[in-house]
Amino acid sequence: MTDLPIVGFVALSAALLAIGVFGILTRRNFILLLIAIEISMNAAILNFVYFGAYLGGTPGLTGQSIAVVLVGFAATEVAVGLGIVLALNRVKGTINVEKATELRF
Amino acid sequence: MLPLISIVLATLLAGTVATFLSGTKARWTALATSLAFLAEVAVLFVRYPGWPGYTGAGIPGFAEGESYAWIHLSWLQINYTVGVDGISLVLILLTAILQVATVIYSWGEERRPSAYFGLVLLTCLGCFGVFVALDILLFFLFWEAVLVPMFFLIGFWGGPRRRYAALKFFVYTHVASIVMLVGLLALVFYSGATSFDFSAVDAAARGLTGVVQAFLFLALFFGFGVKFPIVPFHTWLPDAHVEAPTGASVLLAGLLLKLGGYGLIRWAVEVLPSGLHTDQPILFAVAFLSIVWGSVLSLSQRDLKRMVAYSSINHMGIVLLAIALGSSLGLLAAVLLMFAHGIVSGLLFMSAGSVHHTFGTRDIPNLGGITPRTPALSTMIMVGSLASLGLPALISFPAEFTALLATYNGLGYWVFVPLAILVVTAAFYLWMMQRMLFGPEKGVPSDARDLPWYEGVGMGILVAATVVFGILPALLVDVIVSSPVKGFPGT
Amino acid sequence: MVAAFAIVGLAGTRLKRLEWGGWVAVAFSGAALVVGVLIGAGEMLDPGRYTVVQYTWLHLGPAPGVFPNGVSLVVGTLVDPISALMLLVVTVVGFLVMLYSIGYMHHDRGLPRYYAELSLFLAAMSGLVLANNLLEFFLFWELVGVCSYFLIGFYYEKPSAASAAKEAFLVTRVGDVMFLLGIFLYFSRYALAGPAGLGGWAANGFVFTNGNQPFLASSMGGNSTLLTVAGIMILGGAAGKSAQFPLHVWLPDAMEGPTTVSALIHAATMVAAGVYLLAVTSLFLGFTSLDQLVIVAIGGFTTFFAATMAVVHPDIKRVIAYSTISQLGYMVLAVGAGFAMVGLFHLFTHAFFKALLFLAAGSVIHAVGTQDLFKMGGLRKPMRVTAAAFAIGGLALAGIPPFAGFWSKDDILGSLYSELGTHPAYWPFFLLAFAAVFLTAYYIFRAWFLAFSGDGPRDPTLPHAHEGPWVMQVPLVVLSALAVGSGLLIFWPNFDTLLLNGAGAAGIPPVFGTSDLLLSAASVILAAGGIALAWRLWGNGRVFVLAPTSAVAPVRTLLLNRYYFKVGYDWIGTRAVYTVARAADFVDQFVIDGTVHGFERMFAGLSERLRRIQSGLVSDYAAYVVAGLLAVFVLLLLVAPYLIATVGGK
Amino acid sequence: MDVASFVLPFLPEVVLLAATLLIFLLDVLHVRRTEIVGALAVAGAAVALLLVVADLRFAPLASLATLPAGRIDAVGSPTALFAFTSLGLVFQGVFLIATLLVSLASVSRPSDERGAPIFFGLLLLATLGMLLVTVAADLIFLLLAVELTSISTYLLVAYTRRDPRSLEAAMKFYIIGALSTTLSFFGASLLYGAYGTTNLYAIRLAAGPVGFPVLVLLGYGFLIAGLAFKATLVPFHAWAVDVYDGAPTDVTAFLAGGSKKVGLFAFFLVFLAPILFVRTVGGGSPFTGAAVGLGPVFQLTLGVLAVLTMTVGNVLALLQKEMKRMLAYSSISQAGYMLIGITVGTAPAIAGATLQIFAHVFMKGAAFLVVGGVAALGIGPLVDDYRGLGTRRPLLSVAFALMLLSLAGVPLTIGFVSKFVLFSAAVQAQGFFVWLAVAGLLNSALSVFYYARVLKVMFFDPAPAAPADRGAVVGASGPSILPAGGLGYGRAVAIGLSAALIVLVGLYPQPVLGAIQLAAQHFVATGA
Repeated sequence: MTDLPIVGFVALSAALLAIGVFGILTRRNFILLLIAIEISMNAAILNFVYFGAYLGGTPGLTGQSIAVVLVGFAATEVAVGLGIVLALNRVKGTINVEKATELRF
Repeated sequence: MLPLISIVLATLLAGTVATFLSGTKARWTALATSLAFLAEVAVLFVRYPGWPGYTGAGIPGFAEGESYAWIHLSWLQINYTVGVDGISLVLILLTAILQVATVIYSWGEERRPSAYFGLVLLTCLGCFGVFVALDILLFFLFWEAVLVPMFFLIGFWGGPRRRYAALKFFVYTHVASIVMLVGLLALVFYSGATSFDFSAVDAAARGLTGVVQAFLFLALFFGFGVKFPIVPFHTWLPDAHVEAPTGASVLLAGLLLKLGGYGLIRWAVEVLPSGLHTDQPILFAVAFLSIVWGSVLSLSQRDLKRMVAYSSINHMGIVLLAIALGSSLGLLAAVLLMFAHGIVSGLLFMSAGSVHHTFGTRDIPNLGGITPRTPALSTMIMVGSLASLGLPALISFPAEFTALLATYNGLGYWVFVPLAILVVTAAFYLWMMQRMLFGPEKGVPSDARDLPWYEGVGMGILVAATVVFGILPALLVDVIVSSPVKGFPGT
Repeated sequence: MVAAFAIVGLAGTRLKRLEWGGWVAVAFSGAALVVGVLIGAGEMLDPGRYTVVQYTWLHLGPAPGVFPNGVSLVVGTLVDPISALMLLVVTVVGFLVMLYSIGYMHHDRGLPRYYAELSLFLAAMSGLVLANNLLEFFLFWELVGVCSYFLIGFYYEKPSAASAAKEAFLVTRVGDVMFLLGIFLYFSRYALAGPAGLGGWAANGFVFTNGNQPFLASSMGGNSTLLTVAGIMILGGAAGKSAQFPLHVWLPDAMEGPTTVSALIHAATMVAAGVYLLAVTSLFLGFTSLDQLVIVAIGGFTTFFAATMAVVHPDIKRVIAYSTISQLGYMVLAVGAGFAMVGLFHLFTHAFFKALLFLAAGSVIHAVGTQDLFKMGGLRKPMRVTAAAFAIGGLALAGIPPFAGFWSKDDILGSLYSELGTHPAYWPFFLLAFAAVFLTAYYIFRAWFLAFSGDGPRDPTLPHAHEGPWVMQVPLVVLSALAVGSGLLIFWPNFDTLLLNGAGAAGIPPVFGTSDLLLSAASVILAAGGIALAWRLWGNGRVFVLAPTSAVAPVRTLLLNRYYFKVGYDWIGTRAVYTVARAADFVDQFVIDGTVHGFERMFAGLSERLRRIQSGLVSDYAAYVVAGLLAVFVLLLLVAPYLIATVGGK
Repeated sequence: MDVASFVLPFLPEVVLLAATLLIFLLDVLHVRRTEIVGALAVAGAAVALLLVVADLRFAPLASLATLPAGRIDAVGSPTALFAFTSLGLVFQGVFLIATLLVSLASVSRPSDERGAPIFFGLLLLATLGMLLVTVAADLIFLLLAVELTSISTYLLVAYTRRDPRSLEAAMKFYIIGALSTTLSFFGASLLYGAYGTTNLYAIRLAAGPVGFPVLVLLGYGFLIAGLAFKATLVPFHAWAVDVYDGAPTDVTAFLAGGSKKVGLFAFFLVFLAPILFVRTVGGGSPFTGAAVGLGPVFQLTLGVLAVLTMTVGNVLALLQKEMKRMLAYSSISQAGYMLIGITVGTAPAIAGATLQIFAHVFMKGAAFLVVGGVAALGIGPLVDDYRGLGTRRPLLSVAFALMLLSLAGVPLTIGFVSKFVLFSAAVQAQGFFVWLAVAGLLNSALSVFYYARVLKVMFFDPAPAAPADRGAVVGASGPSILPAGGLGYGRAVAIGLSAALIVLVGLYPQPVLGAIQLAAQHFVATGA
């Protein structure tokens, strides 16, 4: 396992993070933002998987199990996000974050 | 042994609280507290010279010392340590006299008297604390505690631009306090003092190198200097004075400015003598600048109170000069001058306040010939002015004489600068008297009455102090001289 | 004994609230007179006795540097011949003026204030002459100055009086400042550089005496820059008090006060304090030869300079005031030339005849209600006593024998003349002083002729003149007697010894009575010439009118305008100083406060600008997070390692 | 495994969990009265607090040499998920006090029946997360505990579900929070890759990274960014102002007084190790090639963040016209002060920062409670709306003034003591840190401007002509010195308690400071 091309994998997850962050910065639709957050979250999860595999043994298992926990956590997080989306939509009639700038300065 | 200083502090504290709570009876509570305070200070005074065997809990050079653990951490040893020596005792006496006079003078205050008198007492409490504190934190605590009541006194009872003035006062003095605090902390930690006590810091600071001392001294000088105030950090003073109610003005000029002088002596000059030596040129320059600047600006003022305020800058400049000399004669002069200025400026500010109450204006050019209508008030103004310009037999004379002598002793012909400024000082007081008191009557309302009894009594106390200590300055000098001035060669 | 006197004087001030307050003051000053005469007589009969009473007022502790032995300030009295002489002057003139005031001030308001201030003045003046050290001297010096301030401004409703009072205080204050510096210089001189055994001088409080013996200048010896400067400073103080050039401007204006005050303070006593100071200094502390030259120059010049202004003035009191300046110039001249005793002798005689002149003038003013000589005339008929008194005073002033002024003035000129050989630099000032004799005689008799000769007042609206009550006449008579007799004191057998003892022990040339007969004759002739000219121009009701086209007309304008000194000082005092003050005020308000407000605005602007980044748009916030992340990376990976590598750790 | 021995150390957490469950259970049973639910929350928090204090009290804190068995197991272990430290206990106390104050204040608040269980339940749940953070020994566990708090607070902000401002705030909070969470986990994954473990103790004990050295710095960089969100450090702070503003004020009080400290404690746990145990990262400096200690690198970075945070927070607060936003900016600047303690990293500095955090509960948390109460009196949200409050509500105004003065660091207040200890610790550390103290002090001077402005408005400015007091329940006309007038007694008690503590601890800080000091020394001496 130790001969995994770890640098390449980390580069991949870094790219994934960059994509997610780019999405967060550019999207205005709340749902799309949620998706972008999920993408970047997956970059972290992937990292744990790679490193787990790379390290191997007991330390490696830690990473794998963390990855599983994080998948569950990500789901929870998105659920909360969706709840906020729904409430926002009901009150404001839109889920465009550009329309929610009442609080500023 | 009686913990006398704590008893005084407790008296003041109890009195202050009682005053806050006593509604319309506040002036009586305040008066009772003030008189009790004065009596206790008298006891301190009587006991001071040569009270046998008791120099406090191991506080060399101080009497009535008390020390209790306050905050003891592994790296901070902070105590409740108090004590008096000659320097602080004289200033405490000043506090007590001014407090009594101010309370009586303000007898007619109708706007929320309980708060007003409470804040007045609180200010005096803070000043007393500053003068007795021998621990850096305790000192700083009282130092800052003075700001808050003064801020409210100016901001609530003040004149039309009171908010601006209160804010300016607070910000200036607070910024200075912060620099001072950094300086004091650095003093403790760089010297490796074992505790925040004066004695410990004083002893440890001797080990500091000259450069560090000079740097620390500068920081402390700035911190204390703004209170003086030194030019060019003085502009808060005229504004604060002009807007402050009379009582607050009296305390501001009479006591608060003295805190700066006292702090400089106690925590900078005594602790960092070689720092003083290095920074002396800067101090001299600032002192001369303040002396000249304050005096010249007094000339151009139309507002009586503003004029007196600028003259305070001038007088405190002389105090700074005397301190900067770094001789025990200079320190004696500085303390005497502070006492004198406290009493005299108090009198003058009260006069200015009464002028305002009586005539509705303090604008000198708009008034004239008020003497026949208000002889008592005019007399007060005359006594105050003459005392301020250094008439013998009044309190300022021995003080100024000593200061000038000390200046000559230390600086030689440079003494001509403060000497020449004496002429300017005389000029603006005489000009003011000529225009306001003498000449044909002008700007006097038909219903103008002479001083109400309480204002007269309040000023009368100060006049009495001016004369008594002017003729018998030895009462003060002996006390000051009897306390060993720490940190100077040749003493 | 003497201290008690001062207390009596002070206590007197408290009783003045009563209607008969004036009499109380008279009584107290009478008591003072008795004391003064007793002391004076005691010294005369037993010259050379020094009585010292001394208490420590303040002990200031040692001061490293100039005062290593510590500084004590003491108060005490020293009764010696010269202070006894001065005390005599003060008490005699004081008592007479008090008495005179009962009549003269009868109609004025604020009498309690008047008597209180006058009593305080007498007490302070007595303290001044009896002081046994420079500090105490200065203390009373200031006190008499303040009394003078209040008494000049007695009619404070008059703007000119209030202004004159201020001017007097300020101008003398300039002198005081120099005096104080002079004190310091002498202090340090005798604390450090004094011969063995005198190092404790400062510690002893700068007293004039060492034990019961006076410190005398000769025992100090030597010339030094320090001593020269000190002497000049003392001269400055004296010039302020004694209205010497260029600090002379205040004295004529001080005539705004009541005439009694002018007589007592601004003729006989306080203004003489400057001369007394110089005399004391020259005896006890010593002047260098350069100092002496400067003093002679100032005195000689002032003598002539003031006399010229007296020549043209129309105001009776101001003529006498200029005359006072001029006569004080003589005294300064004498002291400067080293003849302190001679100067003091002139002080002594001058006090009486000048007080006499003032009181006589006061009597005139009391009678006719104006001070303008050109409105008066023919007053000798209704006011015989006054006219005679004024004439006696005038003769004394002019230096006609046997009147007092002759003896003392002649002595001055003679003494100076004897020095001319060794000090040729004194020549011009001797000549000026000599010329002033002529002017003096001229102007004082011009005044006499204008007021008293002729048939009647030139201004017919003047009230009918009459002599004052007896309380006013008695002092005139007594002073007239003194104006004649005091000069004769020179023939008192002990008088020589009396004054010699003050000086002789000091090794100062005891020149006294060395008048050259020829010189005396010349000066008397000159004085007589002056009187004759006055008669020619003004006598018998004549009025000499100078043609406006005359060559000397511009000189007259110059003199009437007092050489434009007042204008110049006013310009400095108001225009120049106030311009500087205004400029400073501007700096304060706009530069210093402006800087502070600039900071305030800067922070406010920064706050306003930074506020904009809080756009409310969540994507922006996310962008800040990302930017922050990148910044942290830069800090962690680049900046921090770089700084740590270059600066070398924290 | 003995269940009791596992549960007993977690007694406070268990109590909180039980209370939370009870509240949700009652919700299901339609018992939703504010008083009942609130009382339950108060009771839960109070009992938990008592347990913590009892632990603190009875655990022999005084002795550093012998570590007690039982709850405090300071060394932790390379495999453990939890470590009970005395400093963690102190923080538990701080968090529980915040919760207690907020729930106390909210008990008598007129709130809709539907909202009460959600509010109090979420409050306790968030507190539970906070408590867990303090015992975390594992990075992932730490981050998850932080997330428990975060998610609860997202919902808390939005719990009214109808107020568009609250919802907007929740949206922003959520998006930035989620982004930060992502960054945190990404950083954690890099550290995991570098060290092969996520246990903080193991990382600390490791001789060096097993993987790629640069990963360590990158990983910590991501963690700084992620945790800085919670601690509201500039420039990760922008959400906080809007959220503090938009959230229901009591929630804001909780956010400012409680949950934001979670981020700071996380900083303690994560960053103190590299600072305290100055070790090198292989590979060395890109400039010199020499090995670079991690400690100075972090100290410099955090120092820059601290100064930036203080300054920007203060400068922005200067011109704020809305009370809540001003307090929010002030809150940001206070985080900067606290970060100084972490940057300096000595036991005195940590004690100072801890005291500052402790103090902040009473200053800022309670200040927001006052703002909430004032809003309930019908007074507007602007600073200018507080005109004349000093005359109309003297006691409330004095309490508020005390809090502001304490925030400004005026003596005789707890805020002064904490700053004093903090800055004196920085000065004591000398060198670079003195400048941190100077920056901090200058900033506190700057901050006086806006605090003083509020005081000025409250005490010096005349009250508006038309009484805005219409919402007052008691004493609607004229000055009322009744403390609870219109506020609700719970809030009055909470505010009064805070004000009293501000003064009492300000006067005699020894008991509190002594305990904190021992905890800090303990923390430093044992490495956590």
